[in-house]
Amino acid sequence: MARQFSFLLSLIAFWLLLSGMFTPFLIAAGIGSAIVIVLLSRRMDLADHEGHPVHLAWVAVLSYWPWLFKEIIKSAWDVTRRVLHPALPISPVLVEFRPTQTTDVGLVIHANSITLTPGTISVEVEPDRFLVHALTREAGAGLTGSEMDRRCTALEGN
Amino acid sequence: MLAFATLALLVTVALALVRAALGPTVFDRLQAANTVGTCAMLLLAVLGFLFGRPEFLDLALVYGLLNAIGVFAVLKFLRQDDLGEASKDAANLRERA
Amino acid sequence: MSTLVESISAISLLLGALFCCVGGIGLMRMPDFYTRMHAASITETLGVGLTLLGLLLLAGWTLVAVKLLMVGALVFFVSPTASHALARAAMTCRLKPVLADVGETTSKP
Amino acid sequence: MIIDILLVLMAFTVLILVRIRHLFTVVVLSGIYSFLMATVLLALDAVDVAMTEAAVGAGVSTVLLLGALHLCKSEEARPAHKPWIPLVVSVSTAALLIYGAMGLPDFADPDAPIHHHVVPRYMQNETDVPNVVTAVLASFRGYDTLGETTVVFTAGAGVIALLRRRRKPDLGTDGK
Repeated sequence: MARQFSFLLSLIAFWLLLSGMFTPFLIAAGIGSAIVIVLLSRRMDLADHEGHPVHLAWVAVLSYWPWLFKEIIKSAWDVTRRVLHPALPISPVLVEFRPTQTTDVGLVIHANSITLTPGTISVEVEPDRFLVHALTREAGAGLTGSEMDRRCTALEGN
Repeated sequence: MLAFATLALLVTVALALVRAALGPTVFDRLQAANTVGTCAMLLLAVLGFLFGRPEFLDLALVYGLLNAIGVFAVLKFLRQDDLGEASKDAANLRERA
Repeated sequence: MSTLVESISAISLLLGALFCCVGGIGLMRMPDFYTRMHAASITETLGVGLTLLGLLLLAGWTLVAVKLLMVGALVFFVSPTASHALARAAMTCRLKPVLADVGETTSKP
Repeated sequence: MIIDILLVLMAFTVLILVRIRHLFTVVVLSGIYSFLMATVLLALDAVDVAMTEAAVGAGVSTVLLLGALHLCKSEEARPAHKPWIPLVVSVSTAALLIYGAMGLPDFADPDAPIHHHVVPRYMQNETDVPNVVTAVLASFRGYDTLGETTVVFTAGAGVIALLRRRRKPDLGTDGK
């Protein structure tokens, strides 16, 4: 119930931010839409712990994201150099490894981080097996037991 | 600078369109369509600033959402149904599952 | 102050546009579907990120900036999911990736 | 300038669409066409129309066409006859439209007749709706839009009903 209430509040905030108009009619319309959406998502059983993960949001924003941004910039620069290099020095590999996360949210964060980093794409994601396509052999070799893996596991341990 | 960004985005859209025209497999074309969607979204945001009307950003949000929904709809179709050369394999997979 | 912010935003827009182009060029140059996805992900991360950062600096502290952040967050969350779904669908349909390993292992002793 | 480039890209997309016979690809590429069309509409300052084009063209019609594709072959058949009659019809229609468009006033011409009759009243904006185009669509022409929406909704419901009826026997044979 608290979860649904926070969902409702964030929807209303979303409406107000998007519209930027604060006449009574529009605010009432926004609140009405938000209530309808909360009721619908309740019927569709969407507002579970995954759809609205309040419990790890702040940790993620404060410690994980800056690190992830740094990684994305580093590897994007690497891939850019390879794309623009006349000889196209790539060595694509498929890497299979075992992630250390236990919860679904942790696995999803790890898989999405892998995909978000240019040069690696998670192809198959199962609880005990990740299949990752990497653009270079070095990028593929750095995946097993990586810092990203460790950080994702640390993220889910609450 | 905004004009330059617009031009670069249009070039990217053109490149992705060429890939969509050439693309040997369906997935190449899908990837090209996805890239066009992303670029169109950025193009909207940049155009909004270029014309001095940043309200266009609402539309950029809609584009982003629709792009994702389009890709997911197409992929759901791919997983369930006929797709040219790969159809037999998909059918085999379904039988085994 | 404002000229500093403006020049940073100009540089950021320039770099973002260039990275978008790099993604497009990679989409043309790469040999197979999976490697092309890596090129496209440059457009979706650095291209989008830097362009939105440039616009964000132009917008200043307004509602527009919040909307730009929302667009950024949307791309940040949705694009890896779409890429993963695409790669997985390609793998399910048995689209074989071009791998470097085959040639290398034969050359190694 | 931007509009010109976008129109060239759209023409290129249409050429690709005509050349390709794999229908699934055609559906995907027509989504690209809709995105480009919406960007053109936006460059012409028609924000609401652009939003509708993006939502209907790239979103809903992709889903509906995929549903239709579920029921038929994935390759477009070669036409049985040479397409001379349709070609003549479409070329003459296009010529007629271009001839008609040449008689229109220039884009954003302040002296055009359309800007003298209803536009001043619309611009006064006596409704509560902030966006002018939305005010025209949803308030001044509210009943018109309601009728259109009803037609579209009925058509959508009909299409979904048609697509659903064929799918059930399929599921049955899968289960056997």
